[in-house]
Amino acid sequence: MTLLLLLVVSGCTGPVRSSGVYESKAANTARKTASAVATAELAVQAATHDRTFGRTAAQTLAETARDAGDVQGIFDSIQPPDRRSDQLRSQLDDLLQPAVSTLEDLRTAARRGDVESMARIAAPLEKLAGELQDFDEAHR
Amino acid sequence: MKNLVQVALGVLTAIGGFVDIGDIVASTATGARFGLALAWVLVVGTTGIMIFAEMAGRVAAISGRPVFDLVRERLGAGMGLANLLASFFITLLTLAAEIGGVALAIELATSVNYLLWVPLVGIVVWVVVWRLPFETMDNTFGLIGLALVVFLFAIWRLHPDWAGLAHSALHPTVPQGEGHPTYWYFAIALLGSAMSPYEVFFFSSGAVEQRWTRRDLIINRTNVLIGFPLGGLLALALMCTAAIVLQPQGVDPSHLSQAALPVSLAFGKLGLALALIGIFACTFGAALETCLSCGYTVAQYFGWQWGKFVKPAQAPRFHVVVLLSILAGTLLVLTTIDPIQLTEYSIVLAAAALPLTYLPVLLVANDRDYMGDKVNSGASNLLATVYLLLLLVVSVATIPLLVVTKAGG
Amino acid sequence: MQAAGRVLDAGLKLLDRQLIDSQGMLAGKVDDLELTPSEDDPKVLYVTAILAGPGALAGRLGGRLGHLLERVSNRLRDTAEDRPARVPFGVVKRIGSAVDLWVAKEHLETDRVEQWARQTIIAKLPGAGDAPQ
Amino acid sequence: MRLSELLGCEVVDERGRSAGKVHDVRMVQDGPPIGQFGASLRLIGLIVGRHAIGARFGYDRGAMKGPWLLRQLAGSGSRSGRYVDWELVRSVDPAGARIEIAGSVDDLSPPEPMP
Repeated sequence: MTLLLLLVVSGCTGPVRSSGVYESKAANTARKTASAVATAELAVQAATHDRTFGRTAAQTLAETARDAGDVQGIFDSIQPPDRRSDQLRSQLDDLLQPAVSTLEDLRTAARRGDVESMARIAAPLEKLAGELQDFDEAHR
Repeated sequence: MKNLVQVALGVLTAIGGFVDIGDIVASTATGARFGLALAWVLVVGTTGIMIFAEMAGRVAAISGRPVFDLVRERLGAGMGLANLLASFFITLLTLAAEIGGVALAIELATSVNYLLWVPLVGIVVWVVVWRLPFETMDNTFGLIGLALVVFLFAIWRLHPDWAGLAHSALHPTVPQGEGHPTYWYFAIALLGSAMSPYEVFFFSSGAVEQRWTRRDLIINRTNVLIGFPLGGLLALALMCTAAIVLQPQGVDPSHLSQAALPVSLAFGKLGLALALIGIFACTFGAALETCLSCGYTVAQYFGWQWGKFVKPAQAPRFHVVVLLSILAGTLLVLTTIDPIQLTEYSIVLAAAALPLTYLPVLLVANDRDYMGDKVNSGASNLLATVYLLLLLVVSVATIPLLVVTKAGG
Repeated sequence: MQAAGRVLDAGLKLLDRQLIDSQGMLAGKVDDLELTPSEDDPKVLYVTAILAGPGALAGRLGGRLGHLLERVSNRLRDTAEDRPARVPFGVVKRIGSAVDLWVAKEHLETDRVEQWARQTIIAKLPGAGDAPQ
Repeated sequence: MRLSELLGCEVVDERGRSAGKVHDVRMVQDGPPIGQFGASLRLIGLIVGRHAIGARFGYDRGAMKGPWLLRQLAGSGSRSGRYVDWELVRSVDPAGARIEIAGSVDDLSPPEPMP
């Protein structure tokens, strides 16, 4: 019985029929990606002000990169049911792609302990986070 | 009068011992998502565990009977066994979550994958339980766990909008864009994290382990009346720092690293070190409490000799159950199930199962044959009954909410 | 010795009560009672023993939980007989909120599984015999 | 015979009317001496009635203080119990979980509460 429950609760992704459901999944994806981006910003802020340990920053940034990658993977696996959803998908992908690649670059820099370049790499994150949050609010 | 050191030690241990991985995850997630709109649940939960633990401690001190011995006597063998299976499963789930929590804390300090630490954590937990005397074990990790007080100081250091915080706490409203079911699901998770049943199994068995008598009721009362609220304050501090730093940024925490961010921003490396040590000590201490509670519940139901106050050879089946529980908990984490997700399920199921063990303790605390003049006072009976009804409502609402909100997803 | 002529409800006062041996050690629970007819009048039943251990409990619970316990206890028990372990009622000293016994539990049949667990697992671990600090 | 085989048996009178299930068994200590215990316990009667949560919770004894709500919920169950003297029992069929007694269900009175 509990196994059945865990399956239901884990929100397995099946085909999506209505564009409404697709839209809410897109909003949810944006929200989760924004959360990972915001976490990365805080971690970089701590690292550049020497307020965290190198290993802790590396671990935090590794997690944000993995989270953003997973969320994008799940979203891309959902077939958009109609033309309007196609448009939504490409609009969101324009945000997800740079976010994921920036977080991956940050992870690499953090693992090397290269704090200086982390600040530079993280520069676009603030704008991205804002756009992702706007997307989430617009389509929730 | 028990000497002051004993009383003080009990209080400090109760503070450190109150917080575990469930409190850390629930308080941080709630603070980041709802600000302080659910702070009132921490007050309700802390009061609830105070009532439950005080009764269980008093019953154990006066009648020498720990919780699961009473569960079988008052509910009968059949209901008692069903109760045992449910409570044991949930305590085992919590044990696995605590072992996972310890490994995550080490991973956060070393950036080495937590799965590598899990077997080591399991072994060290067993060695500590097997070798260290009860009081040394309980006090050590409870005291180190006080390092979490850094979260309390971080609130001041982060210069929050005090008025805003107070308003959000005193006028709880569901934030725009959040569903009511999700709000109530988080409320139940928070209540389950504050009122963890294993803490009562451990607290009442600990009273027998330490051979409490009438004279120790003072310690029972101070531990509960001073230690638990301050423990609840630590959980509130975790919620506040998340509300101050994580909520405005839209961070929805699902890792320990996010919970530690506010402290490292406030106090830098020293603060982060204290937070990591505190998290490690609390989750490790809770792992000890949960694996022992697995042993206590089973041994007390079947009537086997149990406890660390006797030689291990004199309580073999108790120690076999503790050993197997640690093994099972460790293997469960090694299945790579996310420890944070595991924690969320353990605290929600704990909330649902609370009435099962709360009821028998309430009954015996009213029985003059067992308690003599130390039965519940009229006032405590009224409050205890209100909580029984609350817990029944919670246990009915838990599973539906779990499904509707996809575990708060 | 108990006050002769005393009346008690066995289900409430005996069943599921903790057995405590002469050394104060916990020796299992009263899982069931053995009733034996008297020789001269088979209708009259006397309590002749306490039945303790998963075997006895399994019989009493029945249903899924009972069978689960039955399988566990049969595998654990190392003797051939399938009847549950007995504590002769003669060793009962006092019936209070728990049941005190005149003898140490090592002398009772119900201690077999405890000894098995001690020898095969616990005794092999370092420090098993050390006194509690 | 085991005590558990009596518990839960349906008690039926001469006309087949049921008095409910056995949920406890009354004993008196006046049998032949047994070991160091003294006189052995002799079975003298059955406590029969709807499932008595009250008795198990302890509410049929005077020693329970409260809480009020639980006393009300549990209290009602226990008073409806009936006492069947062992002399009335005609036959005991543990396998069929059925006990037949002489006389009628209506003649049975509630058990006196134990100290």
